[in-house]
Amino acid sequence: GSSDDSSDDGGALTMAIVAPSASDDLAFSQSMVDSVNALDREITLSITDGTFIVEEAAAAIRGYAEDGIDVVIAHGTQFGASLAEIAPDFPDTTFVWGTATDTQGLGNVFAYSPASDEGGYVNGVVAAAVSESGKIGVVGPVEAGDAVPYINGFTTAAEAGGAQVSVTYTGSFGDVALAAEAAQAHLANDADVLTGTAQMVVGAVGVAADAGVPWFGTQSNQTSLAPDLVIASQVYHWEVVLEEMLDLRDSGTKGGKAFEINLANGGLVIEFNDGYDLSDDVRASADAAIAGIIDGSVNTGA
Amino acid sequence: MGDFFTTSVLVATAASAVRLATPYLLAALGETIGQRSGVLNLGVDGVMMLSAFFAYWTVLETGNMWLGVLVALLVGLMMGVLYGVITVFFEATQGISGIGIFIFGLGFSDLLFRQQVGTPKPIRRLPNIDIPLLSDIPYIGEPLFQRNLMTYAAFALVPVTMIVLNKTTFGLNIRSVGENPQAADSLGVSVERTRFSAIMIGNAFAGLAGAALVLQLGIFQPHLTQGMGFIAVALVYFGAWKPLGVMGGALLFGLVNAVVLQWKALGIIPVSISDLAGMAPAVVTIIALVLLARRVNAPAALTKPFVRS
Amino acid sequence: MTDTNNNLLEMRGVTKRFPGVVANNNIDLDVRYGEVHTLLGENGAGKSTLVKILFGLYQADEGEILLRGNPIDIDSPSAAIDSRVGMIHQHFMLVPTLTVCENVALGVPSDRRPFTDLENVATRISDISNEHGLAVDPWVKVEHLSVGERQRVEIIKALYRDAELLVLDEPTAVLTPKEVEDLFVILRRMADSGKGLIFISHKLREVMSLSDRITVLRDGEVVGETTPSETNRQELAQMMVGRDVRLTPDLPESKLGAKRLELSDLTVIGDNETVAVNKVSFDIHAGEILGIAGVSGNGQRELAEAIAGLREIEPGSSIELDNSDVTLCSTHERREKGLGFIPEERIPDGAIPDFTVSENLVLVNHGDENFTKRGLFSFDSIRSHNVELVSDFDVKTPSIETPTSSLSGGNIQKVILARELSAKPTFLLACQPTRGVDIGAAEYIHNRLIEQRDIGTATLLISEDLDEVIGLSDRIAVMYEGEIISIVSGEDAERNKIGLLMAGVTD
Amino acid sequence: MINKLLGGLVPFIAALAAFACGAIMLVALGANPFVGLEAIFDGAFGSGDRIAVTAVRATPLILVGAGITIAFRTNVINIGGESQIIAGALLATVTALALPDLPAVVLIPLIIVAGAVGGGILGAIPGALKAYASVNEILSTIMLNLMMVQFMNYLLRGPLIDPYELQAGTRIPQTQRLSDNAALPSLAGDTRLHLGVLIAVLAAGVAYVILWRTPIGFRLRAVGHSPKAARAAGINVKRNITLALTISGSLAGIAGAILVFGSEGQRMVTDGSATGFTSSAGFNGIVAALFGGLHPLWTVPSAFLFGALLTGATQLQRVLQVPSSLAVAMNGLIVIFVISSSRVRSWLDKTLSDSKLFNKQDDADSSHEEMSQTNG
Ligand SMILES: Nc1ncnc2c1ncn2[C@@H]1O[C@H](COP(=O)(O)OP(=O)(O)OP(=O)(O)O)[C@@H](O)[C@H]1O
Ligand SMILES: Nc1ncnc2c1ncn2[C@@H]1O[C@H](COP(=O)(O)OP(=O)(O)OP(=O)(O)O)[C@@H](O)[C@H]1O
Ligand SMILES: [Mg+2]
Ligand SMILES: [Mg+2]
Repeated sequence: GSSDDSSDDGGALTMAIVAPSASDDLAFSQSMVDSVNALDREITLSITDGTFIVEEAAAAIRGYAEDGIDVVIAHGTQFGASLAEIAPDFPDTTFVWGTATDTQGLGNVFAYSPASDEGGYVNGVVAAAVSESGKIGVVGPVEAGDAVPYINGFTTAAEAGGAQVSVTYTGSFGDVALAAEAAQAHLANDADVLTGTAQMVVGAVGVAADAGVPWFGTQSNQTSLAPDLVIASQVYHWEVVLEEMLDLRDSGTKGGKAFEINLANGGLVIEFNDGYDLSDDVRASADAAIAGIIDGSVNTGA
Repeated sequence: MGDFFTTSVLVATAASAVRLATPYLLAALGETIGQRSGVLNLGVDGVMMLSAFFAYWTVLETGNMWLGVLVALLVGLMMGVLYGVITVFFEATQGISGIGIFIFGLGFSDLLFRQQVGTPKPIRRLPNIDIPLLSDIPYIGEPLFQRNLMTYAAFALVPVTMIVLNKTTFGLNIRSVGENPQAADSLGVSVERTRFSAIMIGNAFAGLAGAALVLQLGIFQPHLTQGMGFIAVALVYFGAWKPLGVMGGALLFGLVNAVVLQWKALGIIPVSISDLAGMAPAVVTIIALVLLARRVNAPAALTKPFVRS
Repeated sequence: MTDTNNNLLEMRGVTKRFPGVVANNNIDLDVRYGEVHTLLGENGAGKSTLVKILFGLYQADEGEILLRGNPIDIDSPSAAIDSRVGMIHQHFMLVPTLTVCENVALGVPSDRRPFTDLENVATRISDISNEHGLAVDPWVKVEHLSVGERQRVEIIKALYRDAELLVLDEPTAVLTPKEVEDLFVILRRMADSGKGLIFISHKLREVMSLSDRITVLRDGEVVGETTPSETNRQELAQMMVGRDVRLTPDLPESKLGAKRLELSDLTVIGDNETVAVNKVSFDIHAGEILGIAGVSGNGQRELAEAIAGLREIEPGSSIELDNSDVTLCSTHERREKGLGFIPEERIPDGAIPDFTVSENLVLVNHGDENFTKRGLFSFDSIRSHNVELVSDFDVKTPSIETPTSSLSGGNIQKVILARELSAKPTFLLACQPTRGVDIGAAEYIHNRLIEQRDIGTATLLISEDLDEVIGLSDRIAVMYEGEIISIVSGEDAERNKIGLLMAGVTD
Repeated sequence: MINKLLGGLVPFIAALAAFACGAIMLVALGANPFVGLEAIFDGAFGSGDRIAVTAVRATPLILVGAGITIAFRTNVINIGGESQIIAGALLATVTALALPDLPAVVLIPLIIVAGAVGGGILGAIPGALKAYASVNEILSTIMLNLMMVQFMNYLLRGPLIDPYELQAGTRIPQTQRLSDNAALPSLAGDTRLHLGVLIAVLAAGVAYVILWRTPIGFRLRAVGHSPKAARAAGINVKRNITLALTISGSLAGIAGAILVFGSEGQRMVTDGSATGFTSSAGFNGIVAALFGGLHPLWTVPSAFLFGALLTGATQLQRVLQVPSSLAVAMNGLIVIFVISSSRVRSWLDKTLSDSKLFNKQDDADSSHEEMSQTNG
């Protein structure tokens, strides 16, 4: 596709995503691409992915704005500082930035964030219930972004369920080998349920699959990585809040508002894997947790 | 700390060390052969990435792991031809052409992955194969003799490399062109042919390293190696250009990595200093080298293109 | 014997050009079975070029080569080896980290392919050793061998390949007199067994004693052919250089001045952790040349390095320059205190081949005030200084910006000499100052050293050329196993007596 | 004359060949290669702003490259650019955090010096290890690269993290916004062209002067060509080896400072990977230096070329939706082709002059011999 025809009058809305990892990473970046594609509008989309270097992302964001793209999604918390410099230069462009809980006071920036602790909590409830050894391993990338609330929510629920949770941050979003080995380390410590977040967990899922240990996913539906062993994935449906932003934009508001996706507004969905035979009462406790979170009776601890 | 010194955890850590060491060992052994012939190849990381991708893709398409290994080997050989032409026939500066190969491998493997695969799909991982009797030995049986075939191959290649280097005429030629190509040339040893073959073998090993890595992981991602190839080059220096030394270096590096991960999992290393702990493998490697204080000399002709004069 | 059929080798009308020089111009050379044929000529006369063509390292531009009467095309060293031509190069072609066996086996197909067959090789080496008197342990690494032993390995390599024509390019340049003697016995025996030898050397004494025939080259052309019985050293020297040459310098009466160098109890540990220099004490005064005679390997190298500050010395030793203790000083500081140093090896110690002549001329004193202005080089003053030096010291070079590597050995030596003497040293440490240098240049260097002595420099001359030591020294110290076992005055020195002392015979 | 011309063209032909390969890849990806190459060119030079961005991208390459020329000329291989960049950036960042209120005229020189010191330390360590403990510098610099990334991650996630990140719970590994007094001022109006670019070019000039016009550089080069001869001449070889890596590291360290204080966000930020902060400038700088023939001044245009490729690649992805890894692959190909071309050039020189096509006729015979020798 091409985004050259970025004229405002008539035609499709032009949107662009600048994302740190590959757009089909089964994780963070893919969640946004899938969401934009799920929008119920005619959209011309352009993607610049793999821009884990912040300065490179900044150049891409600026480039899209210069090209006259209507909505530029800066899909990475770390792009915020650059966005603060760029957004004021392009008042007619709407920038969408996340994950972030505020817009840095910028009038043409919408912010979005996932309440990833909610899905973490639900996953944790199920994890504690299926664990026999009572030990659960978590493989995290670096202690940042939505990984932290996810892991916190997960830990809260799992520990409430009587399990012992051990968290390893490998120190890298990209090091698949290290993530795999971190999962092995958990297994060596008798963990019999694993979860993890960020794109490097694909390595850890493989280890879980080989060991026959259940896995919980987040960000995207990771069932395809281990069709027999992924119990559930917390999936981000950004389209819920993107739709709202675009409506606001249509009505003349270019930004200035922060959105959250959560279980209540349908932006977060726990997708259970039909291929995994989860007992009905465990499934029921998960549904109870979801309901509790939605009505506010459950505290995820994040 | 007590949790760490239990048999099962120690054994698991040792097993993890051996697993982590496997790709390093393969790549570093190959680099050793190349360097002994006087050719520095800084492009190992690039070759590993390309071969890892092709191995992955082959397995993804055919489901045949050994075909994947074969393809990785061929990719390694092809990169060897490329590198050989550049450094031996075009007499290009080795340091930079190696970096060229690295950058090419980095970009091209990423590009191919995006085009041909995109979303990471898991492939079968190498199964562990127990060696009868040996695998039942307490403590060392599991880490050493319940491993996958690529690991066995890597460690088996250590004595093979030693024999080739030290006991065969080909090895004699390799060592002589690495030390004094003029002398070898004056005796009718073809410096070009010897170096070219050494490069081919070295790159083939790097190809196997890529295959071992990806088949142990069962998944591919852009920049899968995360600089492993460079560490492999460093391990050649650490091992003083000797296969056994290189093996020691790879195991040490793997072990420190494994211990750190294990300690993180056990909470011995708190999350707040998890990054500092990540420095450990490199620190230990340097300290070990300073303490050993070996004054070993590199092959005298290393990095020097041969020009008959 | 003049029958062409007796010629093992004939080179006819061989011409080889390099950019800017004709290294060989229409050269004819023949070598008979069973003779030692010497090539003689100044540095750069084209000797090495000619034999490299024979060994396939260069290709002649014109001319032809006949071996055993048949024209032959030698396009690579392996072709030469196949034609049973062997070569001992000016610089050893050995792999130091390999054993003797491995060095010999290199490039020869093994019977146990793909494995090497070193036991067999060792047996054959022993056979060759016995037959030709070339004692060497096949299992030791070459890096642990002395220079003489390495030479033997080179000869064994050639014999192992069944060489019938053996080329030796300056084989004696790095040998001790004793080693030269041994080598000549071996070479003679080889010639007597019917092989043909081409021998290159600058040392006329050796040439006279070994050769059957002598061909003299000058500027790439043959200027004459003779035999030792028809000529003498003086005449040979003249043929080579084209003018009269003084073979032994005139040494005028010395005027002794103040003490410049004093060594007390100097003890130095060598590379192999043994005592290389043992409690050596002597002093040298201004206007004096002290020569060290000794078979190489008796501590001369370590002595020189210790004095130059390149090697640590043991506690209790001391070195004084001009009455100030320099024991703890770096080389740089010693040089600032008046040390001049001509290292034993031109390359790699004395000069940097990749540097220009100009850069090598200021290698030591590039930081001098008159060469820099506010921290930056002032190239004008450097250039004028160097132009002067090049003309003073008669360095043959196209320009001072020429890379030093393209100069002949003798001229590189002159560059080093010019550099070291221009700093006006009060004490000069001269190691092997004329090694590998032709007799014309050697004469020049000797005169320079004497000139320096006469203006008050104290000189320590370390040389393996006994003629040089005897001819130049006011006093001669004989070094044996790390100790100075005798110091005799230059006038009393007798070649034979010093030869005995060098062998450790003191009575 | 014609030989010279042809010879000089060879690197360009090599670069063109690499671009041709890039075009083939574009076709394979189903994109129009001409549009693609145009996008690269447009992205790199399309407007004043873009040229400025290209120059900014080239800046760390110039600095690292200039340092590489010094190290390589001393015959030490510095693969530690990455760690030196990081160290320089960290020390400069800490300086700006500690003294935010100093006026720009004081603070900017100070952060540059801090960068130089930080990088210098990371150069001095492998230098001293090589000189005094015989630890090979390839090994130590590679290991230091690994270590510094982790150390940076530790600092940016712990002691140096923006307090706001902790408060908000987002925990991006980044510092707070650094003092505006330390921001590198723009050189040309609104463009990104900032003082750092000028500093880099000046630094390349200084490297040139050091190497070729001063006794310091003379000694470094002497040590590089022949440590033995240098030692005998009284030059302290160990100290000079350490010095070479220190200078080289300092220049990389300055690049680190410039990466922080010339950035859009005016803060130090990473993603936790090795290249997240440096953009691999520690490696690409080596390429730029060698591409420039290890001459500090030629490093400048050479770095600019690679900078252009990097900026152009971003545009390529935007316009054609082709992964930017294509540009990375092309980058590698350019290095490979150009590095191989010097041999081709000398071969060309030789065959052309031997064949005397442009000289006298009567020597034609001998030329055939020579040609076949060169080939064989
Ligand atoms: N490879 C080369 N390239 C250019 N010129 C060369 C080359 N080899 C030799 N020459 C030149 O050819 C001439 C003859 O050199 P050659 O080495 O044959 O002299 P030589 O007689 O062996 O001198 P010496 O006694 O110093 O060893 C010299 O002028 C030398 O500079
Ligand atoms: N060959 C030289 N020519 C001119 N100046 C030099 C030379 N070598 C060193 N210098 C200068 O002299 C100073 C001291 O140099 P150098 O380190 O070589 O000697 P040193 O200090 O005595 O050594 P050491 O510390 O080993 O005792 C240096 O700052 C350098 O600038
Ligand atoms: Mg010669
Ligand atoms: Mg001192």
